[in-house]
Amino acid sequence: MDTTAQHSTVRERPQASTPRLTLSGISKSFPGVRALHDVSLSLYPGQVTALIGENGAGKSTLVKIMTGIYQPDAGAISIDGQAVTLPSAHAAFGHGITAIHQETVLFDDLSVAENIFLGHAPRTRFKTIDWRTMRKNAKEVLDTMGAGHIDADARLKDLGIANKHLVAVARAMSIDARIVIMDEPTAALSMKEIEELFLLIEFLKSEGKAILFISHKFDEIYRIADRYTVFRDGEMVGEGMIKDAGQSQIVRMMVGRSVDHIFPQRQAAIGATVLTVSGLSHPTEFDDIGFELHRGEILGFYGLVGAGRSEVMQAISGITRTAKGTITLEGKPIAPKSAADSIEAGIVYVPEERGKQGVVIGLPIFQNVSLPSLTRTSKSGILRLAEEFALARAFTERLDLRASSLSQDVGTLSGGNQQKIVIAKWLATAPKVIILDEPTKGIDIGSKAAVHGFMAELVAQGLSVIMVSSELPEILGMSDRVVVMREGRIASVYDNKELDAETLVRTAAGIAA
Amino acid sequence: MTDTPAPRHIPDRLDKPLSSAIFSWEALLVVVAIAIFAINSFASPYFLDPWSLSDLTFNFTEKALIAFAMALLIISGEIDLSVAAIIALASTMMGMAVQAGAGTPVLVAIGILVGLGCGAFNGLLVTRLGLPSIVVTIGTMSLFRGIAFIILGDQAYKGYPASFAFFGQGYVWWVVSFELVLFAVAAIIYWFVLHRTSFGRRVFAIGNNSIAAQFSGVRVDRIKFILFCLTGLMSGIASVLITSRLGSTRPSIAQGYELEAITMVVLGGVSILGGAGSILGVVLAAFIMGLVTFGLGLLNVPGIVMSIFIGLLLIIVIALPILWRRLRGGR
Amino acid sequence: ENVKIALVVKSLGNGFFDAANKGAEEAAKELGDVDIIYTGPTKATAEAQIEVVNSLIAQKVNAIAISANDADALVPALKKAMERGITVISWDSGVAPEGRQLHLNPSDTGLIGETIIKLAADYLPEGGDVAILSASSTATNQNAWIDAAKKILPEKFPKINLVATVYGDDDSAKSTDEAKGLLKSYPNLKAIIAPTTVGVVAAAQVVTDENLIGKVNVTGLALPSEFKKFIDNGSSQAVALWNPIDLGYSAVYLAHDLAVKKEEAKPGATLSIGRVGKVTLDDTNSAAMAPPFQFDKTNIEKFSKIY
Amino acid sequence: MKAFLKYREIWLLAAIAVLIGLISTRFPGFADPANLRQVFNDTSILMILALGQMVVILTRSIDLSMASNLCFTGMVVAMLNAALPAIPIPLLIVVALLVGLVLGAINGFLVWRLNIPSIVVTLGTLTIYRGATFVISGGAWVNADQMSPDFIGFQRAAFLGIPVLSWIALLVIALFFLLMTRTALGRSIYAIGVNPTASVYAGIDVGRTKFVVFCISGMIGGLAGYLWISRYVIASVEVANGYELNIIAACVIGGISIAGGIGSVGGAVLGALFLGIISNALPVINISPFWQMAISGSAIILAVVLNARGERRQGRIILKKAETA
Ligand SMILES: Nc1ncnc2c1ncn2[C@@H]1O[C@H](COP(=O)(O)OP(=O)(O)OP(=O)(O)O)[C@@H](O)[C@H]1O
Ligand SMILES: Nc1ncnc2c1ncn2[C@@H]1O[C@H](COP(=O)(O)OP(=O)(O)OP(=O)(O)O)[C@@H](O)[C@H]1O
Ligand SMILES: [Mg+2]
Ligand SMILES: [Mg+2]
Repeated sequence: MDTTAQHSTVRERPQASTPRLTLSGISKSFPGVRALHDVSLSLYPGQVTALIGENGAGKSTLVKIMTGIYQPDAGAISIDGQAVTLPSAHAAFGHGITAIHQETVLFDDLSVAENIFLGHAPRTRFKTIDWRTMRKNAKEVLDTMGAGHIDADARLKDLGIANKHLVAVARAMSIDARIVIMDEPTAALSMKEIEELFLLIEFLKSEGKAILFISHKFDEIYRIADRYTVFRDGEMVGEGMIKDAGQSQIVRMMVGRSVDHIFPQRQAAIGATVLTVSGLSHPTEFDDIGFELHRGEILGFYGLVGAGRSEVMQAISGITRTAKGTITLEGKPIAPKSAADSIEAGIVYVPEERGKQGVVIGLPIFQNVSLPSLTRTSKSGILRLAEEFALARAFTERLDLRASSLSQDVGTLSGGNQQKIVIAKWLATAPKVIILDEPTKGIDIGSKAAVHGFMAELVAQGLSVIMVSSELPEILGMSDRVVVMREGRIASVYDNKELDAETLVRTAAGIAA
Repeated sequence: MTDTPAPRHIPDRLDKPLSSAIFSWEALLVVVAIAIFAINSFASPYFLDPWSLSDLTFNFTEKALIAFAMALLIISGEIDLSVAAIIALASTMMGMAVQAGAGTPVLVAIGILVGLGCGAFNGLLVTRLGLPSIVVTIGTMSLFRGIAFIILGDQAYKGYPASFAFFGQGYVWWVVSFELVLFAVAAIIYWFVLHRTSFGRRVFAIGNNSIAAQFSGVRVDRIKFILFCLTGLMSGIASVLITSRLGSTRPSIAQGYELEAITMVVLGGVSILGGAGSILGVVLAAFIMGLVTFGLGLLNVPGIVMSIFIGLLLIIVIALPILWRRLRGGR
Repeated sequence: ENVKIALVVKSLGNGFFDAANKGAEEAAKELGDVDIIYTGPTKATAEAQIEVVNSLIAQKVNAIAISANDADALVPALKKAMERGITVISWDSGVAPEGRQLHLNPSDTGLIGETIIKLAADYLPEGGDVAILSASSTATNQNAWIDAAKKILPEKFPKINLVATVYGDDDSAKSTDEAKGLLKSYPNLKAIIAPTTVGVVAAAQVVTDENLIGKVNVTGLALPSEFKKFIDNGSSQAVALWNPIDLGYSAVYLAHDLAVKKEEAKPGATLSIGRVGKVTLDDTNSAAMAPPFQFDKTNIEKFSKIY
Repeated sequence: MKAFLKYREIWLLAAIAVLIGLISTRFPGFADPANLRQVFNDTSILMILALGQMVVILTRSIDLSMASNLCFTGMVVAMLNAALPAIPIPLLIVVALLVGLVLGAINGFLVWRLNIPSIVVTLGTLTIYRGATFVISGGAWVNADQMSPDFIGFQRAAFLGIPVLSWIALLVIALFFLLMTRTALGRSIYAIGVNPTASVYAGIDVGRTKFVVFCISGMIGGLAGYLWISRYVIASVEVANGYELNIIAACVIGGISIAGGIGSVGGAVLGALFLGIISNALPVINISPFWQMAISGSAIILAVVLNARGERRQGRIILKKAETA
């Protein structure tokens, strides 16, 4: 597989009407879960097909089947009309299938060039790795993508998240892929990076690649996709050209009912100051952060990815300890030294990295939910299971969790349903201030509405919410005020009444109006 | 807004098929234990004798005491290879105290406190400096025993008071030794702590995902520190027992106990990767190891051949459920 | 009903003890009504040996003859055996008096101490530096011999200068490191005395490798079959040992006589041991079998075929 | 220069230099090239073993059975040599490699096919292989007298003034260097350690790579088996008992992260040298034998603490000001 091949652009561009890849009758079950049942899907060269479905509908499972990581229980796969089997990820590469998976799947301690070429590095005459050519090719691939600013020799861990995404894409392109799959590539990105990604997708389209695009964001789907396929509960329930379908029609297909996602109308009843942060500083991450949060308020935090919002929130909630400055809760200064301290004080932080920081895979759902509230559900250190179940039931049903039982391991839930667990477990601690970091990252439209509705309800009860989000509509639709951060400092604070998207993006990027 | 349908009800538990209970780890261990017991009774006429069975328990009680604490530590994702060295150091300190004329209560206190101190030292290195425990305890393993060597050199301490002999040699009632009683009590305490308290729950949470546990308000470092202290404490107690049983101290005491304790824990179904395990499993594993070594001992099988059986047992017992699942799953 | 006698050794898989077992079987045949159980632990530790003793108690053997890994640690277990009516003797490496009825030393401790120094001194008429490479620092018998050697040194061998005692833990690699260390630290070293088989082989190999044959003499206690090569190549002039076959033979003989109450172990008693002769018990109920026997170029060929 | 200092190996090298310097103050001859050559030769076996262990640790696994493998294979070749002294040594080395390979493959197979954690598998085979040594030998030793002169002499023969043992070590180092930096397998080994999930997605067969890695450590164990036995001229069940921890300690001191993915051939070699120098020097600088264990224990702890400092992640820096500072 040589990387120069991609320069001979559109080599053979078959009729757009003949699919490049066809899946038919695919079924896949996990112990106790039927993830996919008799689904079919076609991808066409030079076209973007959007795969749409609720959390747990089976999208990622299908991706893993297409990339040879899972084997289907039944069904057939064909590429350019030829039946193929994909017994391993390597085999999928061989057929030109490549994917940007939902989870980060790169190698932090390896160089950019290695990340791009791992598994198919150029060889010398003696079959040893040819580092020179590899670096050269890596540069070329990055250049063609317009990502020439990334140093091919840099360690991946030294890159920002957006650049990491670019590396993932570069890897996909280096394989001379004919089929590119992107599973929620935009979930962790903010506007600017999403725009860059879309340019790339256009580029890939022009190269004649068949693209599968998975996202829960309809604006993106309408912008970039040519076709759509909808899954519900592991079954294919509809497909067609995107221009022929309206959003409500698609949503009805995917949820089985109509969901009109309008942000909840709230009567902002903003009260006294609850939390005051001033002069909060960290040697390398942020400097002189100061703001106030009121009772019944939703305070949005906007910024480009990597602006340092999460770091500030983690300092407020005692997880990062090296902060200078003062935090005052209800008039009393607090200095949390751990998450336990801040939870006790009444501030909870709902982290953004679900898999790493949010859920404890290996423990059942109810134990995950009760974990931060254990002091309440236990009596002098002795567990009371009935209380734990009651707590878990109350909060998971509220968020419309899809699970077969509360004793199920959270690891077997889909990404979006795991996110619901994450929100449920911290809400269950009955806090005064709740900090939500990217609360709806990767969750489907129905659940998103549930989360938003729930947030509105919380503030109506007198809680205060800080919501870190990179999603503009969410920021604009939910916040009372918005703090914009740039490079570790507060750039500006806006009242939502005077706000429009453009101002926010400009402030965040540091471009003068 | 959304037209919200009634939320789906999620049951607390699904009724598990009977087969999954039958093929649980503990059940497998019970079967293995019974099988070995039966084989032993057949193979040797001396096995089914109350005093033999009582002697048998001495083969595992001390190691099992350590194994209980080690089980918690391993469930939390850490490990302690220095336990045997802690025994040596604690025993040496007790020996020094005897030399200085200390009585039995003081000796016991010294043994336990030294164990606790060593455990705390491990715990500090691991939690404060964020070092991997397997590496730290390889180091402290040499350090602790090394200190015992520095103190004792080629000498031995003996002359423990007669009352001190009770802990490792005494019987509470008929053939029931003090060690066995202590083993049973410790098993119950550890079972309760691990499976019935919020502390135990947090240990499981840490083992499965320590970062998420930390974000959820679990004081991860504190709990890990406590677990290292507990392991040190149990090693200290084991040191009292073994010193009393041997009636003397040398720096080479309890050599190789760490691997036997860990084998017991793993055989008991505790995941070496952390996050899963039960005390019942460890108890059963302790009995199995005692039964195997004693049974083979009665047949005068050389010790080294016995260790082949233990090694095979370890791998087979762990492989069986995997193979079984694979056969049933058809893959 | 045969008399069951367990011959418990420090660890199985050691040529010395295998030879002792030969002697034990010989005694059993001679005595007629004896079954020998030859056993020992995985590792040469007291704890492991206690497990072995416990299983022997359960088997209701008539006598235990043990070469102990630790003089004190085994006492409680062996006491328990005696309480249950089992005759207990120690041989080779002893147990404290309260843990056994008698102890059969392979030879007189003082004599062994003297012999290991003499082996070196015989080939150093001018005198000079020597060093001791022992087994583990906790080995009872080795330590006793070394103490005896140190005691006798000033009076009998004034020209011999003992510069160091190091421990190789009966581990080839460690013994090799220590032997090399000795040669480096003491350039004038004339002899290395290793009263342990693993150590003596390691030292002789080091001397061979460093081309010091003729300059440094290796000596100590060694089984002829395992050491012949180094007598042959000259890295060692002579080593000594007692006859392990006789030792095993005697241990079983004594254990049998005590078990069937033919003899009684008390200070001053003289007990007969078949073809080996007679021994007399001292105040601690210990007896020495025979003086160490010396092997050199003249006789190693013959003995290496026997043990 | 700064980039240069980033490498852990440089620091380790400096530490070794300081160590040699310190020893020289108490024992002047220590830093002589002749003596250092000898130290290298004395450490060769540990270096070879550490390299074999390194590839295993890099994949987030561990091989506790290496010393037992060494013992078993050593016994096999010693018995072969005793029975059939005519077998030429190179052939015997091939036998050692093959026997080691089989033992390693057993570990690898259990890890790969049954998905049992490697620490459990090798904890089991640690006792099984040593027990098997007892079974095949009946507990008897093979001693110097039974070994052929070639068997003992091979590694001692000098070539260009350097013993064959050292040459073998150099060859193994070179091979591992090639393996780790120039081959796809080497890169896969790193990748698996850095991120196993991502490796699956990148088309690496994680299970099979682990199998291969255990085969490598097995072969190394086998090779070391012959070298060990012919060096110390006794084959017994007790050979290298407990040595697995020395091997791991060498890797750890050499900066190989027990969490996988981080470490280099140079690190493993230097880590082994560091331990080798300590065990070589302690006897010559007149330190009481009873202090040795505590000293090497402290050295390990110290090395880990220092390594951890180097490894501490430099978080990504958001503030511009701090970046330039
Ligand atoms: N390894 C697994 N073991 C058991 N069940 C699984 C596993 N992986 C996925 N599932 C189940 O399969 C179903 C489909 O999951 P999948 O991850 O494909 O959903 P998804 O459509 O990608 O959802 P999301 O939008 O949340 O990412 C879910 O019910 C999930 O719980
Ligand atoms: N260089 C990087 N390497 C790894 N992860 C990164 C990097 N930069 C950003 N990220 C990840 O991207 C996410 C956002 O980064 P960060 O928390 O620093 O900024 P933020 O302003 O809080 O952004 P967000 O609002 O998206 O959380 C986090 O999950 C963070 O771990
Ligand atoms: Mg998904
Ligand atoms: Mg963030």
